[in-house]
Amino acid sequence: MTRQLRQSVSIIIAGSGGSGVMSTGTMLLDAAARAGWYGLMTRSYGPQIRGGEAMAMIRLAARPVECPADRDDVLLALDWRNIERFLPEVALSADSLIVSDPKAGDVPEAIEALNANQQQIPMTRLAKEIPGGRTNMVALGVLATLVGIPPALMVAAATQGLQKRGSKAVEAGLAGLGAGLDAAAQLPGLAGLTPPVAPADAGNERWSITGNEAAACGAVHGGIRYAAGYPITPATEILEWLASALPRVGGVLVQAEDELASVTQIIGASFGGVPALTATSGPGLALMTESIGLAVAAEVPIVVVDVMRGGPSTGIPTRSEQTDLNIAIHGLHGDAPHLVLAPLSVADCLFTTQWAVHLAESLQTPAIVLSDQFLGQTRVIADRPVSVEFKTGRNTVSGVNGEYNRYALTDSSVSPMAIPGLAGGQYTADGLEHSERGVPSTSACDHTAQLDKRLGKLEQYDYGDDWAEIEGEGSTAIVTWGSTTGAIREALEQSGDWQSKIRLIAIRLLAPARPQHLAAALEGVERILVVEQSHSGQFHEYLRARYDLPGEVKSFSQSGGATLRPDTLRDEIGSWSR
Amino acid sequence: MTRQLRQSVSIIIAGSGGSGVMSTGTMLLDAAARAGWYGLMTRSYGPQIRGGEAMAMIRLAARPVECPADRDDVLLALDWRNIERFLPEVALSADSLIVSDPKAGDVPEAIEALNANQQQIPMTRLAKEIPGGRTNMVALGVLATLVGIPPALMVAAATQGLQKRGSKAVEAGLAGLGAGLDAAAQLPGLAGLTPPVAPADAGNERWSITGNEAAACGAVHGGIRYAAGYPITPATEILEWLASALPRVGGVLVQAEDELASVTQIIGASFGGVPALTATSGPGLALMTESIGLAVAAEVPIVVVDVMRGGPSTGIPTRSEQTDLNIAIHGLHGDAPHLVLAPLSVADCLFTTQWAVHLAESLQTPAIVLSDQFLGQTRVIADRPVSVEFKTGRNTVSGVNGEYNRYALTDSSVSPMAIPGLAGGQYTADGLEHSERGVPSTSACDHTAQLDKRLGKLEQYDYGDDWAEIEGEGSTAIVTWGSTTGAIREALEQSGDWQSKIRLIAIRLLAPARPQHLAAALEGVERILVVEQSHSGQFHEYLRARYDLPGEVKSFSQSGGATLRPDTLRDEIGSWSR
Amino acid sequence: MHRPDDKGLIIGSTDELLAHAMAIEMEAAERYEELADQMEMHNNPEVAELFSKLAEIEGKHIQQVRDLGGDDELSLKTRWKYGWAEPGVSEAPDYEDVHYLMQPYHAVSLALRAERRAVSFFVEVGEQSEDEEVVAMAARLAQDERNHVTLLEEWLNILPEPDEDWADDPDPPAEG
Amino acid sequence: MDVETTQLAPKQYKSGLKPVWCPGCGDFGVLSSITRALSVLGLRREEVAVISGIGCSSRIPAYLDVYGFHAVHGRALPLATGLKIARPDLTVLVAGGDGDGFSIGGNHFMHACRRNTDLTYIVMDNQVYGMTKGQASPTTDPDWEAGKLTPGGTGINPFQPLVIALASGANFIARCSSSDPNGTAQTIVEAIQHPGFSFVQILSPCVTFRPEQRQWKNLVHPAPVEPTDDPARAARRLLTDDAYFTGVLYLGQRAPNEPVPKQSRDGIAALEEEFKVAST
Amino acid sequence: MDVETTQLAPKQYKSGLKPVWCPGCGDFGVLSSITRALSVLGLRREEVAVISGIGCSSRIPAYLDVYGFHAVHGRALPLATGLKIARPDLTVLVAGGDGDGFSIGGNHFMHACRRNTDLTYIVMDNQVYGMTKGQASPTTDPDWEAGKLTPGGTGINPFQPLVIALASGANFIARCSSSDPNGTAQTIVEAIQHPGFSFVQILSPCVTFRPEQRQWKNLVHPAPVEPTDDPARAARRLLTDDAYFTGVLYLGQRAPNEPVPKQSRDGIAALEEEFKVAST
Ligand SMILES: Cc1ncc(C[n+]2csc(CCOP(=O)(O)OP(=O)(O)O)c2C)c(N)n1
Ligand SMILES: Cc1ncc(C[n+]2csc(CCOP(=O)(O)OP(=O)(O)O)c2C)c(N)n1
Ligand code: SF4
Ligand code: SF4
Ligand SMILES: [Mg+2]
Ligand SMILES: [Mg+2]
Repeated sequence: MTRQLRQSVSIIIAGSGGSGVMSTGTMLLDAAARAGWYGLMTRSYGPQIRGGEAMAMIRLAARPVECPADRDDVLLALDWRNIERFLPEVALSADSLIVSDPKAGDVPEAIEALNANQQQIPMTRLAKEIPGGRTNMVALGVLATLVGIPPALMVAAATQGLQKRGSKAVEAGLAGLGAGLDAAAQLPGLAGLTPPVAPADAGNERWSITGNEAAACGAVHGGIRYAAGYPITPATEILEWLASALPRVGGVLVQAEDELASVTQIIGASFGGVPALTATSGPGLALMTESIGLAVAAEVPIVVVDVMRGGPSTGIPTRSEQTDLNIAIHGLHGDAPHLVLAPLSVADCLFTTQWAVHLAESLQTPAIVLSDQFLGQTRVIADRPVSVEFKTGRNTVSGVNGEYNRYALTDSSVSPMAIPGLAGGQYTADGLEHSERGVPSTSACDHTAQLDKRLGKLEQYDYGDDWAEIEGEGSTAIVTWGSTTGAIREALEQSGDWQSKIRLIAIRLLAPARPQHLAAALEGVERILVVEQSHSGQFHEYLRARYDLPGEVKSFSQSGGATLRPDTLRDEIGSWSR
Repeated sequence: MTRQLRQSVSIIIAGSGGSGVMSTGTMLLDAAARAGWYGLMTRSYGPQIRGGEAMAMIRLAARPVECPADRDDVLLALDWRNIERFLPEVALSADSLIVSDPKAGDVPEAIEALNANQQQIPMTRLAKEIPGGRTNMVALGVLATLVGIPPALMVAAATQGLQKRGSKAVEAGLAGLGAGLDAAAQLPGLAGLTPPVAPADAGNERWSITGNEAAACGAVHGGIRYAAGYPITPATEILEWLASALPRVGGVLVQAEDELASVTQIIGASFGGVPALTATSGPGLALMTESIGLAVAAEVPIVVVDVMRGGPSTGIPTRSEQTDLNIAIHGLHGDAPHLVLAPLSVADCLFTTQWAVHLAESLQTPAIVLSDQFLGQTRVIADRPVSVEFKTGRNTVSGVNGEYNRYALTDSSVSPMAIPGLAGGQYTADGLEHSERGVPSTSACDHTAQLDKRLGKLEQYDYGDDWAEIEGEGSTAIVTWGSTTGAIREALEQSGDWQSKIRLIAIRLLAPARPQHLAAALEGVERILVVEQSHSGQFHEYLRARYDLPGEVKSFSQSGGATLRPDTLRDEIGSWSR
Repeated sequence: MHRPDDKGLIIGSTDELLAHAMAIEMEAAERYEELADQMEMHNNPEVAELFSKLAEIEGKHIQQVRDLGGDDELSLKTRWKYGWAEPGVSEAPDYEDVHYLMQPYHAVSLALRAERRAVSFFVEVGEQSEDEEVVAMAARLAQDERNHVTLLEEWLNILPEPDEDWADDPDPPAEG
Repeated sequence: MDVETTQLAPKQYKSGLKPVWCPGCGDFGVLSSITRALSVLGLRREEVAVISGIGCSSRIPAYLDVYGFHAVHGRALPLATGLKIARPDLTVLVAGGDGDGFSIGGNHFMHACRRNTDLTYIVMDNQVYGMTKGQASPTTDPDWEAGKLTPGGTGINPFQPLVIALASGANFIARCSSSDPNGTAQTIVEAIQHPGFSFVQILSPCVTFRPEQRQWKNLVHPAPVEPTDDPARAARRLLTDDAYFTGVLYLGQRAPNEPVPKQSRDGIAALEEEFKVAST
Repeated sequence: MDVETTQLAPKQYKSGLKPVWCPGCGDFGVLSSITRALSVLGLRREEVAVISGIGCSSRIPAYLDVYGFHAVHGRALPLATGLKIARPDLTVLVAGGDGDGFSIGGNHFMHACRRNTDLTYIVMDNQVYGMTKGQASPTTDPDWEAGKLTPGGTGINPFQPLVIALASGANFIARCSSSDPNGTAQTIVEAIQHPGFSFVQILSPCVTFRPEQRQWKNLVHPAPVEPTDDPARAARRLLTDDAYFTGVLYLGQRAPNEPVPKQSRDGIAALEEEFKVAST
């Protein structure tokens, strides 16, 4: 089998509940990771809680990838049940390879219509021939061969993947895998993957991690030792990871009765000197805004991670969307300046969350981290994510002589904080407007002074270069934020000289706005494409409100549902008439 | 006593709890109203619930007034206790008249420093001479004389004001009043008020009403028959008025356990076909946003009146501020288009609330009405407020043949609504994304279609001319919203030819934005002053985000605490170098 | 019942009795100070001043009892055990009995009532005790309290009686 | 009560939409009980409304061919309260899960019991958050270790729904099991008929995250005694409850709170009188 | 307990800020009780935190010279829970009103009782919303007609704080009267000393909006019996309660929920192991 090699391969595994779609995908990803490849895996489900149709999308590549590919190369169907549900989400074409089982029945019309290369492998029959054999393990073997994963690594990954099911399952699984590896020989040559640039063991550590895990890990790096939360899709995994991780480092997670309680619990913990965090999604964030405002007014650092999903209201809990930007920035009543940050890739969830903790602690204010379902639930194989040692942190008082003014006006507008236990530091944190001493006040003077202070500390702070990631140059700029960054980056990388013609500005620090920094980054730019995943163009509006955007400005915004792929962006830019 | 007459007189009455500051002010206002004058009264209190220092500011005029005057003409102090607390709020000058009681002790330094005309009247002594006499009634007599209120009308107003305290109190009160009327003779001639242009009985009805009462009354006019609420300053009076008014017109108000419950109660009532409303302030609005989003997604009309106060968090509950604009427009998670309106004067609270009900019902979406503490709690004597008969209302289904699609895509994007009880109209209202039929859907197609629909119905609607009030012409425009309109209007009226040089655009319909309408209104404008009462310039940012503002744009924003007076605006405009 | 040591009013020694006496005076002194603060905050300087004066007087009484041999430490312990709600014990006016519009007349009446309670307390102690020293000391303390009563009665006599509607506030409460 | 034959069959109260629930889920039984109860009561579909929050169980309105509202998590009760007070002519049912009703919605539960509006509240209690994949709920036992946010168990007292309902003033309190759709239907009929706020806890297994609950059907047993109208007696019973007895526990006598909008007596003009400046 | 004299006097726990409360308000007595209790316990000011929501009563932290948090309406309990779990070394008191605690905060009340964190919760119950000028609260009698949002009375069952506390699992339940600052102080001392969640309802008159409550001091009387640790017995007592008896009603034996952060066992590196791709 001679084959042409390719940089990236994208595989769809589909099937109904119980067919093992996800575990097949996971083992494939793991094997590829062991081989030194990068990759990612996303999942999609039907509406059923159990037994519904499911789809895993695995993309493997020789270099890091952060979004789905333009096109999906392979569809392996374990069965055809409700496959039409997923078709709007996938990008199959005449160039794709469709692998199915003759037992699954007729290939659906929509698939036939692709005119793609269709191959059938009797996976179920092959599995049946093995005691305890499972169709999905045969499928895994087929895919491993297609991709070009060294069989030994595939075996190792499968062994580990099946371990918790017992030795019998491992045995049967490996037999099925073997059958699949063999059966794949019948397939026409598919272009396998180029060998990885640097294998995993070459000293540069690789991680297999989801954005939710990365955010949780970043939180711990940032110093979070108290978490409270109420489960909600797609944020729950952050809480789950912290629930078992925190006790191992001297912390704790408390499951609260609702989001009103989780956010106030963390305010209490942080008031007590323990950095604290909660994670939620849109509906939960909506319930938290009153108390986030309390943290603004009382100047208590907290971090709220919002893993966004389709809105409004309950919306589409399992789909990604960037539409909580408005509520995150503007959702508090009164003038309530605070921090809003967004990770720019799955792995970046770690750094951005860690930085958010650092900034919240340093500035004694709430930080909202806007992740989304795509970032949160996508598993990537990536280089070990960056995490930074910050030297400073919360400015606390170590001793008090005389009167202690909790809300003292200082040069940095940050007032040193007394932590309960410190003699002489007693004060009352208050959401009522107050004097420097912390005494309730209705005076316009105190009001203005404290409003200035709370805004000033955010405006004056030196955020360094991390406020955005800026790449490329040229007179066209693409300005984006959060998870759409990955697809844009890839679109630019893949398009000849675009990197020298087009700059990418991906904003990590959304609030406070950094107009001067953006102005500098836009130096020489004549036209701007604003890219986001929303229906109303929230980001575009926010940019208009807070920044001066030179030249021609175009907004590309698309509501959630399907994930942005690089070619959509390429088309968009390509079609922008000069 | 010869006196020069003036268009408007502004009187401050101050004193500590029990001295009768507020009732004095109220009777004075009432008497002036009977005489055919216009006027307004605002109140300010110390932090104590009872027995604290209090101040009433009464402004009387021969034409309608909607804001405090540039300067306060008279300060009548029943005592001097904690008077300093109020000085930042008042505008006394060397031209003011200070009336006090020798028994109250030394005139405070800050008052002395004014170099104003100081007069002492032994009000307490005069009162003591009357059995059951009260100082404040003597003071009332003094003020009536100063202003030039016909004694008979003053007596009538006082009689009514004292009625509920019994006939003895009336008798003593009138005696005190008489003593005051006489004692005022000793005072130097203060310029009294010009006689009213048209007296109250000339057929044009006058009302004495607060903005909160007007909003409640407008709600009933709009068709509200169900209200639910949880008390909060400064919105409670809306609920209180409705609690006793609604049952008289076949409706009901239910006191809920919290704001989460009040907003969902009204969603339930409205789903049942009964137009429904709640009223709250910032902290309560923050708790309501999740469910307001539900009303957006499920397309249930509701009205939420937010009487804004100083923020963030608990902030300054008794002071006015325009800082819930952000949360009102952007505070819902996901893309959740809805209506936001703001009354432009105390009396306009009636029309704007009524219109809000009409729009919410017509468009099957939530409407947030942004009133504020100044509008809500200021009592005005005004011409009978406008209220309009709207011919249309909620588009309901009267009979169903075959399948009923609750969320059908229609030309107007408004789908006729089945009200429970209608056979064949059964459907499930849902906050999950759904198909036209109302069935939960994760399809990107349905999502986009419903997002388009929910936005489209708001964008397509013809709001007519009420979206803003536009006055004057010229190349300078002042753009504002809500309660700051009054002071600007007066600033323009009083300044010679400004009305021909400067246009005022006061926006009543804040969301959806009407960019084309504003563009038309700004035709020929070269510079724009954006005026609002906030620290961060929320309105200015919103305008930037959603509108194209031609020419030079300047933002005048001042946080809550002191009410905007016309001269501040005049100075601001005057100082804008050409 | 929060009677001292749950023993009713049977007091075994003069030390103990003095401790009670001091505890009672301490309670009263502190209460008057607090009430004075309240009145000051609520713009009633006249009554504030009067309460301050009463606090001062109670302070002097504490000293007098101390001079008789009262022990601070013991008094504090004794004081802690009191349930002041019990009728007939406290010499301090109740929190509920003040009003922001109250007049000196009311303040003195309140104090008078409290002092009379103290008199009857010591009388009762004397009646119930079998220890002669205690009986004698109780009599002496009762006499002291009677003197206070007399003094207050004199004050009251010269103060004008308030009008019927003294508590009338024509204005509504403020809000927060 | 007797079943009239002119009325709709239980099936006719179903919308035809197929439930997303896991096969084996107790909620299927509850759905069937509700349709039976509606049928027995002979209610017209358009005069019934079923209100829910969010959760597996809260999906139920969509499966019924009556008016429904699938609201937000935890707020079904106040929404239903608004509907019922505004539209006293409707039969309003509220249905949802233990997380929805007792965790995020706990306050509304207490206050709905107090308020005693004529609603029937059905909680499908599976002692877990099904929809979010298996976290502990308020009714979860303290030592259940599989909850992903509470490794090692919650360690805290389970919420006692019937006790709280009683303490808060619910007017009708019952426990049922989804394994007995007919018995449950009968109880729902009584709950709907009883005036005021009726609370029905239904043990409804989550076979996916609490597979051990499949055993519930072997544990439940009818209450050994008749319903009482004495709160003290009811309290005593509940405190010796083994958590598995089913049946009606308490039948209160309080009149429902019905601030029924009266026929309009005044026009709006009458309301406006108070604003008019007296012309003297 | 015995009073040691080396400790701070009650007054030394006051901040010196003058309360905004109306003279006559019961909250003055409560403030004084808290300072006495802290003094008797000999607690250092810096090791005490008092957390409140919003309301007249919730203003109390500012009047104390301890750490305080005047939070938002209804959320004092979860805030205090976070503080106490994060900082088990502190003595954490929660204080507020009946509206704050039982209306908007009712859910947290139930769940705090269940969770049994070692907090002492003091509710100054005046059966009214004082701060917002006199609306009915959950504990208001149904026939109180002066409530401005409920003309004609609420018509609904008052909320029974002690019953709900018991039903939800509070570990210490008591009622006091602000008219007896010393007795109340003694109860607060016991409440603080008792492990787990302690609930103290204090009848604290609102002289401005409920002037009739000045009479409470003549109505309250000590409970005729000793505290019990049997919930059933406590429940029976409460159901025959005249609402005016004071004293400790219930002393539970449940161990407090203390997910005390353990000493760090692992470094972060150990947590990261799971992410590393196996190098085969
Ligand atoms: C405000 C909010 N928080 C959290 C969620 C996520 N959520 C959806 S259902 C659910 C719990 C469901 O549990 P339960 O009510 O017991 O229903 P079940 O699925 O067990 O039937 C949660 C936490 C949400 N939708 N909204
Ligand atoms: C979210 C929110 N809703 C409403 C209010 C208004 N509010 C302030 S205090 C209060 C009630 C106070 O009653 P209670 O807790 O009994 O305290 P009291 O004043 O009687 O001591 C209310 C409704 C608020 N501050 N925040
Ligand atoms: S997850 Fe549990 S509750 Fe949800 S449908 Fe499945 S079995 Fe039922
Ligand atoms: S209004 Fe009532 S609760 Fe508030 S301070 Fe006054 S008396 Fe106390
Ligand atoms: Mg459940
Ligand atoms: Mg209260």
